[in-house]
Amino acid sequence: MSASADFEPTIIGFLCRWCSYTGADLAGTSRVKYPPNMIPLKVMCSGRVDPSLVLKALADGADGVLILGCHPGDCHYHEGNHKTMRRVPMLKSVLQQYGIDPARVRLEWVSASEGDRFAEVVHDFTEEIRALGPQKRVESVA
Amino acid sequence: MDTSKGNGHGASSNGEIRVGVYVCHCGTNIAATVDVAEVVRFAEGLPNVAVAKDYQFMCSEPGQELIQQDITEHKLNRVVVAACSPLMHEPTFRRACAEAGLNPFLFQMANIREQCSWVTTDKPRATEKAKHIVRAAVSRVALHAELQVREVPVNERVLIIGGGIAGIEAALQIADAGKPVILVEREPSIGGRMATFDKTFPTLDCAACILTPKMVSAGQHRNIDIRSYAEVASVSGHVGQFQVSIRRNRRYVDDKKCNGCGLCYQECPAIVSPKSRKVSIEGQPYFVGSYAEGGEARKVTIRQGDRERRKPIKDTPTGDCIFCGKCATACSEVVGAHAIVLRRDESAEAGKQRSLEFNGNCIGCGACVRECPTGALTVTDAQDRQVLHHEMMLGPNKAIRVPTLQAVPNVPFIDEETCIHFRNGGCGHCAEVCPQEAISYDMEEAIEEVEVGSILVATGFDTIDLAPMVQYGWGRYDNVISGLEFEILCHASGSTGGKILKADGTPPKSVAILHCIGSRDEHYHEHCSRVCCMYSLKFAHLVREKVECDVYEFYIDIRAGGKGYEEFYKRLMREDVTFIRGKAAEVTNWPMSPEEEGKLVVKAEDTLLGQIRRVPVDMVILSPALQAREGAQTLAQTLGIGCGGEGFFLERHPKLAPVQTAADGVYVAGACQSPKDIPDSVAQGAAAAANILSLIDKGTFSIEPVVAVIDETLCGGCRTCINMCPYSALSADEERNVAVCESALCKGCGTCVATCPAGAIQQQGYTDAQIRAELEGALGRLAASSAE
Amino acid sequence: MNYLFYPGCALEASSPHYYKSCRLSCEKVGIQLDELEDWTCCGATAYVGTDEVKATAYSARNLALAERAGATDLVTACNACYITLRKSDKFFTNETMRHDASEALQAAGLAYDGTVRVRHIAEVLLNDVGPARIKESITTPLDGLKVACYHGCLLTRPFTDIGDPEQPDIMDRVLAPTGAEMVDFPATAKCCGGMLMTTRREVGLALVYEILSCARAMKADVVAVACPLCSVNLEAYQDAIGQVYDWDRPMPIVLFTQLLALAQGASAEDVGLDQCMIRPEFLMERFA
Amino acid sequence: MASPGVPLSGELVKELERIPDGEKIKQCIQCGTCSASCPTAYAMDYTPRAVIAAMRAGQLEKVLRSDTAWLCASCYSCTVRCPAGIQFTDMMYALKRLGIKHGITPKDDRGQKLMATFVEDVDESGRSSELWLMAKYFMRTGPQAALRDAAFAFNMWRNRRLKLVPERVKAAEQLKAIKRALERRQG
Amino acid sequence: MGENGKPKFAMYWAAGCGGCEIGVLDIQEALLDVADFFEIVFWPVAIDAKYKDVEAFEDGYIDLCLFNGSIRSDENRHMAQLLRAKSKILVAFGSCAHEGCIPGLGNQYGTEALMDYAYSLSPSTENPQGLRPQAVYEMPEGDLEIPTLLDVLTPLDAVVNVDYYVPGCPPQPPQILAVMTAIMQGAELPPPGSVIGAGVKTVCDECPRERKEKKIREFKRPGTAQPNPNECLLDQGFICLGPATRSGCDALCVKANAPCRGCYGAPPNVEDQGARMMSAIASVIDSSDPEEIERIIASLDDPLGTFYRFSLAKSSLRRLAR
Repeated sequence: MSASADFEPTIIGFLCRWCSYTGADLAGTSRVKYPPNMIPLKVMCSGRVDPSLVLKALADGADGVLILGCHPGDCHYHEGNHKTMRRVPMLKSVLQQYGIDPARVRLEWVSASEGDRFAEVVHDFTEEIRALGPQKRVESVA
Repeated sequence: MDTSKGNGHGASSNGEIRVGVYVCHCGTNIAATVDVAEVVRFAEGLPNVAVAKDYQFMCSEPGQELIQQDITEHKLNRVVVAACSPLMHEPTFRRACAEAGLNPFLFQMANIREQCSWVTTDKPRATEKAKHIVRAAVSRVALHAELQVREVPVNERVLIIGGGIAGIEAALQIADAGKPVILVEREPSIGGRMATFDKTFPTLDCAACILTPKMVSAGQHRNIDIRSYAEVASVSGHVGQFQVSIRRNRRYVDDKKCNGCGLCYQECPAIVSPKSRKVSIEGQPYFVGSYAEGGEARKVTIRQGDRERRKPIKDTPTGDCIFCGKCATACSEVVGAHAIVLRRDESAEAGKQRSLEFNGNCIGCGACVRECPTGALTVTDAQDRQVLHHEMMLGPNKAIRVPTLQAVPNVPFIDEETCIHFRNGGCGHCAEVCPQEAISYDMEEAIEEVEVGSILVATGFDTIDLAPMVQYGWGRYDNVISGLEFEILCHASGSTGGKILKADGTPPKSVAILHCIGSRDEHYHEHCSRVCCMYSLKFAHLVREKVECDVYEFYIDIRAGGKGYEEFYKRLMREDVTFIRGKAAEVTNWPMSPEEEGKLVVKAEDTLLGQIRRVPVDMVILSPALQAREGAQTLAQTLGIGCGGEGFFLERHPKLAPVQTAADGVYVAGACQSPKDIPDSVAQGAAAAANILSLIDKGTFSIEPVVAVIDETLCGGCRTCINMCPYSALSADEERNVAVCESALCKGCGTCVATCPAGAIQQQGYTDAQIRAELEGALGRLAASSAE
Repeated sequence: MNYLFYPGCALEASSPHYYKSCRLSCEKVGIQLDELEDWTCCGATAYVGTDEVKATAYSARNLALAERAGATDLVTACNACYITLRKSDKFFTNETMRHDASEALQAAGLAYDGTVRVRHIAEVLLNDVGPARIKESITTPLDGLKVACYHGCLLTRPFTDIGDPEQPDIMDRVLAPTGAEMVDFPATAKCCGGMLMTTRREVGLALVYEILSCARAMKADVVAVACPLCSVNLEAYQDAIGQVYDWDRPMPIVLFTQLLALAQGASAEDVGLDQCMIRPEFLMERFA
Repeated sequence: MASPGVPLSGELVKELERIPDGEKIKQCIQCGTCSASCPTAYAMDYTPRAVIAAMRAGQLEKVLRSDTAWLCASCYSCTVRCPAGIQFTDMMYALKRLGIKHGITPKDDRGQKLMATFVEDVDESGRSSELWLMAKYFMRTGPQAALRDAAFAFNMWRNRRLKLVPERVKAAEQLKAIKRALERRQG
Repeated sequence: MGENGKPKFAMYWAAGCGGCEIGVLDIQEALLDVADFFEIVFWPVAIDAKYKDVEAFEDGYIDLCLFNGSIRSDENRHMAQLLRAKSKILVAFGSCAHEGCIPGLGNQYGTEALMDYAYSLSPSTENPQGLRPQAVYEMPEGDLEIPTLLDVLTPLDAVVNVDYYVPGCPPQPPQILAVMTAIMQGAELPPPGSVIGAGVKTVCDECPRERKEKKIREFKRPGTAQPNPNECLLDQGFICLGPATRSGCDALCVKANAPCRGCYGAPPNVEDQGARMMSAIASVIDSSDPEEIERIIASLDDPLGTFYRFSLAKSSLRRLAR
C-alpha cells in the first residue's frame, strides 16, 4: 500500500496531564483547528508511557503514536519527562532495526500555554504519517 | 487472565459491569460539530453499556440528577460522561457519582469538546473521533476499581527555615494561633537582611524600630523555638510527618547558660580586622584579601600594582606613641604572639630612648590597637588603607560578638578565624570573664532531630558578586560600595555611627547610585531585581538627609509600582536628586579633565539627550542584582521542591499557589521565591502561615489515590525503580528483597510503573490493564479483550 | 612544539621587528613557528564592512589552508588578524553564513570544517608555555623596568574566553617572569582607534592620548603591545598629540615579545629595538 | 537613490540574523551601556543606542547619512557589555554595508573611501600593503592629508617599516574563484 | 488411558535445536519413573513411530504431549494441529514453543532473505548454481516432497490452543522434574493457559548479587569487559534481562557471571518482555542531554536482538509488518 491522498491516519496521542493535555485543552478553547486524526489519551506524566504501550498502539491499529510531555525542566514531577526522553530513542532504535520507520513514533514537548504549538505538532505529525502511509500489520500469523 | 475481576472492582454482585454513558450537547459547543444522537446510538451498542443518553448540559443540576437516577434505576456500576475536558468537570461528576453511592473513581470522562468538537469543523469526522473517544472511555471504565482518598494526620509543629522578616512574620502568626514553631536561622541572630537596614522605603520608618519588636516577640514567644547558628541537615518523611535533622554549628557559647551580659565581647582583645593571604597563580603572587562582611566572607582580587606586602599593623608608630609598652605587653601576654618588642636604649637621651620593633610574628588580631591609649596604632588592609567600608559590621568589632546589639537570641558566638585562642591556643579571656561559665572552646557540632508536620522555606536572597564586574570598580576603588554595604554604612550601629563617609573618613560631596548592576543583563541575571529602584531612591534620600551632597541616579527605568512608591519617586525629584536615564557603563578614577582629578568618574549615556556624560563623584553605590541563595539548589533537593531557571525556589503556581510548592506540606515565602521587598515578604510570610494553619486546623491531609502500588508477589527486587522516584517514595526492603512504596510521598506520576521491568508496580487509576483497554477502545479492538 | 603561524600583512611590512622578536622568544621556550603557506589578508576590520560573506570566505581560506595542513591551532600575533580569523570561524556556526561562505570556498577547491582553533601568540605563551617555563628561559632579567602592558581591544573582545574583557592580564602574566614590574594600567584594554587614525585623525589622537597619559601617570618606562596596529598608532602620532594635548615626553612603545626576548638573552639589535619609532634608549644601552 | 526607512530597518535585522546572536538586536532596552562604553560615541551624530531607536522608528536613512557607523573603531566594548547581548559592532558593519548597497554617502566619506581602497587592494593581490593603501587613499581624498602624513611615512621608512613592493598571493586563481562565486550568487 | 492403564505420553520436536529433548534426558534416572508411569506413544527421539501412527490415534488419545520447537514450516504447523487434536493436554515446552526463541529473530529479515543467506550469501556457502530446496522434486522413483517454510515463525499458541507453557531454553531439569512429578502424583493442575515449571517473580529474585542504584553511562559487553561477580550486572552496565525475565532457572547464567539473556520469557504481568526491558534500561541512562542519550544508546549493539532474543515472535512487534 502506498500513501494515498484519501488515507486518514489513525494516531494515538499520550498527553501528560499537566502540560500537554492542558495545552490541548487550550487549543480547544482558542478554537485552533487541527486534523481530528489523533485520539488523545491522558496520562499523569509522559514518564508513565512505556514502550510496550506504544508498540501495542501500533500493533492494535495506530499508524503513528505521539507522546507529548512538559518541556524539559518544566515537568510537574521534576523529571519524569527525562525518562521518556531516554526511552523514546531506545524504542526508535529497535523499531528501526525491525524495519518500522521510527518516524511513526514522535516525542514532543508542549506546555500548557502552547495551544498553538499543540495544534501545529498534531498537524505536522498527521501529515508526516499520512505521507508514510498506513502501518501494515500481520493480520494472521499462521 | 484477570484473576482479580469482580473483586474490589465495584461490580454488581453477579460480576456484571453496567456502564451508563452520558453525552453532553454543551449547548451547541459540542452538538454543532458532533452528531450527539449518533454517538449515543453508537455507545448503546458497546459492550457493558446498560444505558446511553444525551442531554443539553450534563454539568447542570438536572444533568447530574439524570446520572444519579440512572445509577439507582439501571443499577449502574460505571459511569462515562462525554462532555468537556476532565480538567473542567471531572470533580463535578465524581461528586455526583459519590452522592449516588457510587465510588467516584468508577467514573471516566470522555473529552469530546476541547479536544474534539472545538478543533475541527468537519462534522462526520468529529463525530467519528467522538465515538473513538467514548469507546476508549467505556473500555477503560470497565476495569476501574474503587479507590479511596487517603488521609494522613498532620503534626502541629511547624519548621520555618530562615529567620528574616518573612520567616519571623510567619512564625509569629502561627505561634499566636497556638501552634509550636521551630525557627532555624543560619546566622547567630534572627532578623535577616532587614536587620542591617537603616530606613525602609517608601515610608522611611526606621527598620530597627519596626523589626526589633518582632524579633523580640519571636524570641520570647513560648510557642517559638529559635535555633540560630543552625542549618537544616536533612529532611525525610512527608506532609504531616516530616523528620528533620538540624545541625547546630559550633558557637562556643552555651545558649542555655549565657544571659547576654556582653562582658565577653567587651573584654575580647581581638579586633576583627581584614584578613589577607598570599596565593599564587601560576607562580605569580596575587593577593586575595577577604573581608568580613555581615558575617560572610567575600573575596576580592587585587590586581598587580597593589602588591605591597600588607602590614596589618603600621610598623612605625605615629608621633602619638608615648612608648608606654601596653601594646607589647598585650601582644606577648594576652595574645602570645610576641610580635612587638619595646626596646630601651639606656645611653640615649630621654624621650628617644625607647623604640618599638615589629617582627613577623604578628597575627593581625588587633589587641595592641585596643590597648593603645593614644590611638597611635591602626589596622590597615591589604592596600594599606584604613578599614572602613570593608569592615561592615553592626555589632561589636570583636572575635567574640553578637551580630547586632539587638540580636535575638542575645547570645554571642566566637568567630574562629579571628579568635586568638583558635589561632594560637592562647588568650582565653572571654572564658575567664564570663560570669555564667557559658564559654566552651571545645564545643562540638550538634545534630538535633525534630518532627514537624509542615515546613516553610524563607531563606531570603544573596546579592550578586560584584568582583567580576571589573568595569564598576568594586574592590578596586575604595569608594565604590555595594547597596548592602551602604545600608550598614548608614546604620546607626555601623562603623561610622551612621555617618556617610568616604574611605578616608571625610564626607562625600557627590554620590552616584548605579541601578541594574547584574540585573536585566543576560550576562548575569535576566530578571529585574525589583527592589533596587526603590532602595536606590531611599539611598538618595538618606545621603541628602545626612550630608550636603549632590546625588545622581543612573537608571534604565524607574520601576515604582507599589503603594506609595511613585509618590516617593516624585518626592525624590523634589529633593533635587539628579536622575540620568542611562545605565552606567563604567566607573574609573582616571581623570580626563581638572574637575575629575581625585574623583571617581561615572560614564553613561544620558539617553534622553543622546549624549555621553562623564560625571565625577566622590562615592559610587552599586545596586547589585538579587539572586538565589548559594545552596538553594541543595535545599530544594532536600525538600523535594524545585528551583526555577534563575535559581529561586519554584512555587506551585505563580498566580494561584504562590506560597505552595510541588511538595505537599512545604511552603515558600519571601525573597527566596523571587526578589521581593519587605511588604511583599511580610505578605507572603503571612500567607504561608495561613496556608499552614489551615492544614493544621484540618488535622489531616488528603492524598489522591492515583498512586503507585507494588505487587510484592511479583517484585523481584531489581531496584530499577528506586531512583525513578523524585519524591523518594520508593525504597528497597533489604530483608524481603522487594521495593516498597510510601504512598503518602507518591505523587502519582507513574514513571516507576513504566520503568518496572517486572510489571510489579501499578498506578491506581492508570494501571497497565486500564491503559491497554483504553487503547483498544480508542483503536476499535474493544471486543478483543475488554472486561470479558 | 611547532605551531602553524599566520603573520598577516602588518607583521610582514610595518612590524618586522615584531615578527623577529616573536620567533626569537618562542624559540627560547621551545616553540617553532611555521608560516602558513600562501596566506591571504584576513580582511582586517575593513573588509567586513563591505561584504560580510566575501570577508568571511577570504579569511576562512586561511582556516581552510590550515585545516588542510592538518593543524589544530593557527597562531597569529596581530590582534586584528586574531579577531578576524576567529570571527570567520565563529560565523561558520551560522547556517546561512556557513552555506554561502562554503560555496565560495568550494569554487576555489577548498573547504573548512571548523576544526581550527585560532590563537594569539600572547595567549599561547601564557597557556601552552606557562610562566614557569618562561621563567626558566630568562637569563638577563629586566629588573627595575616599569612596563605598562597594553592589550588593546580585540585580544579579549568580543571573545572573552582567554581573558577579562575589561582588565585583561595576559601580557602581564607572560612578562612578569622577566623581572620587570608590571604597573597597574587601567587603560590596558582601551581602544587605540584603529583605522580612525587615518580617516578621523582628531578622534584617533584623543583615544591614543588617553592611553598614553594613563601609562605616564602610572609611571611606566615603556608601553608593551601585542599588536602591530596598536604599536603604530601608539608610537607614530606622539608628535601630533603634542600639538593638541599636554604631551612633551614621548613614551617608547615596544612589542611585548621584544621585552621577553631581551630578558631571554637577546640583544637590542636582535629584537629590532632600533626599529621602534620612539627609541627606548635606556634599553638599547642596557642590551647593546 | 534613497530607500524608504522601514524596509531599511528590516534589512538591517535580516543582515544581522546571518551571524550568531544577531537576532538579539530586537531585545534592546535602550539603556545606553553601548554608547557610554564606546570611546568614539561622543563624536557620533547617533550614538549606538540611538541607532537602534532610529531603526525602530524607521529612520535608518538619516543614520546612514551620518558618520556614526564610520566612527566605529571596532573595539567591541559595547558588544561585551550590552546587557541584551546585542552584537553592536557587527551592527555597525552592517550599517556600512547597507549604506554602500543603497548608495548612501555619509557626510564624511573618508572612511568609506579608505575601505574601498583596502578592498580593492585585497581583491587584487590577496594582501594589503600599507604604503600603497595610503597612497591610493590620499589620491582619492586629496593631497592635503597626504602632506600631513608625509612625516609619518618618512618615519616609517626611516625605521625600515615600509615595504615598497607589495606582496601577492600565489594562488590568485583561488581568490578569483571565491570572488566570482560570490558575485554570481549576488547576481 | 490405554489398555495397560497407563496414561499416554508424547513429545514432539518442531523447529528448534533439540535442547529441550536433552533437557528431558537431564532429569536423569527420574526419566525411568516417567517411562514407567506413562506409555510413550509418540516421541521420535525415543521410540520409532510414524506420523501415520499418530494420525490413526483417536482424538484425545494422548494424555500429555510436550511440544518443543516453534512453527517454522508447514510440517510444523501440521504436526501442531495433529497433536492438538490427539492430545488432552498440550504443553508448549521450552522457549521455542513458548515464544519463538532465537529462531524467531529470523522474523526481522523475512523468509526470502533467510533462504538467500543460507543458500547463497553466507561466507561458508559454495553454491555457484544457486540451488535452492524445492517443495516438490520429481525423481524417477516418484516425487520427493519436503516441508515449505512459512512466511513468519510463530510460537505454538499462534496456531493451536495451548494448555500450559513450560518456559526456558531449555527448561531446567529440576523444573521439568517438578512438572512431571506433579502430573504423575495427580496434583491439581492450574487453570489452562498457565505457565508452569517456573516462578512468578523475576530472575533478580533468585540472583545473589548485590544491587545498588542503576545509572548507565555506557553499555558494556561481557566480551569486552570483565564483570564483577558479586555486583548486579546491570549496575555495572551489562545488559542483563533478569529484571524482566520470569524466575525459575535459579539464576543459572548470572551465577556463572554471564548476564541473563531472558529465556524464561516475560513475568506474569508483562505483555512484552523486550519493550519492558528497554523501558527499564533506557530509564536508568544517566543523562538528560538528548545528544548524549543518543550516543549512549548507539553504544548498544543490536538492541532488537538484545531485548527480544527469545521473545520477538511473541512480542507486539510480531503483529507489525515490516
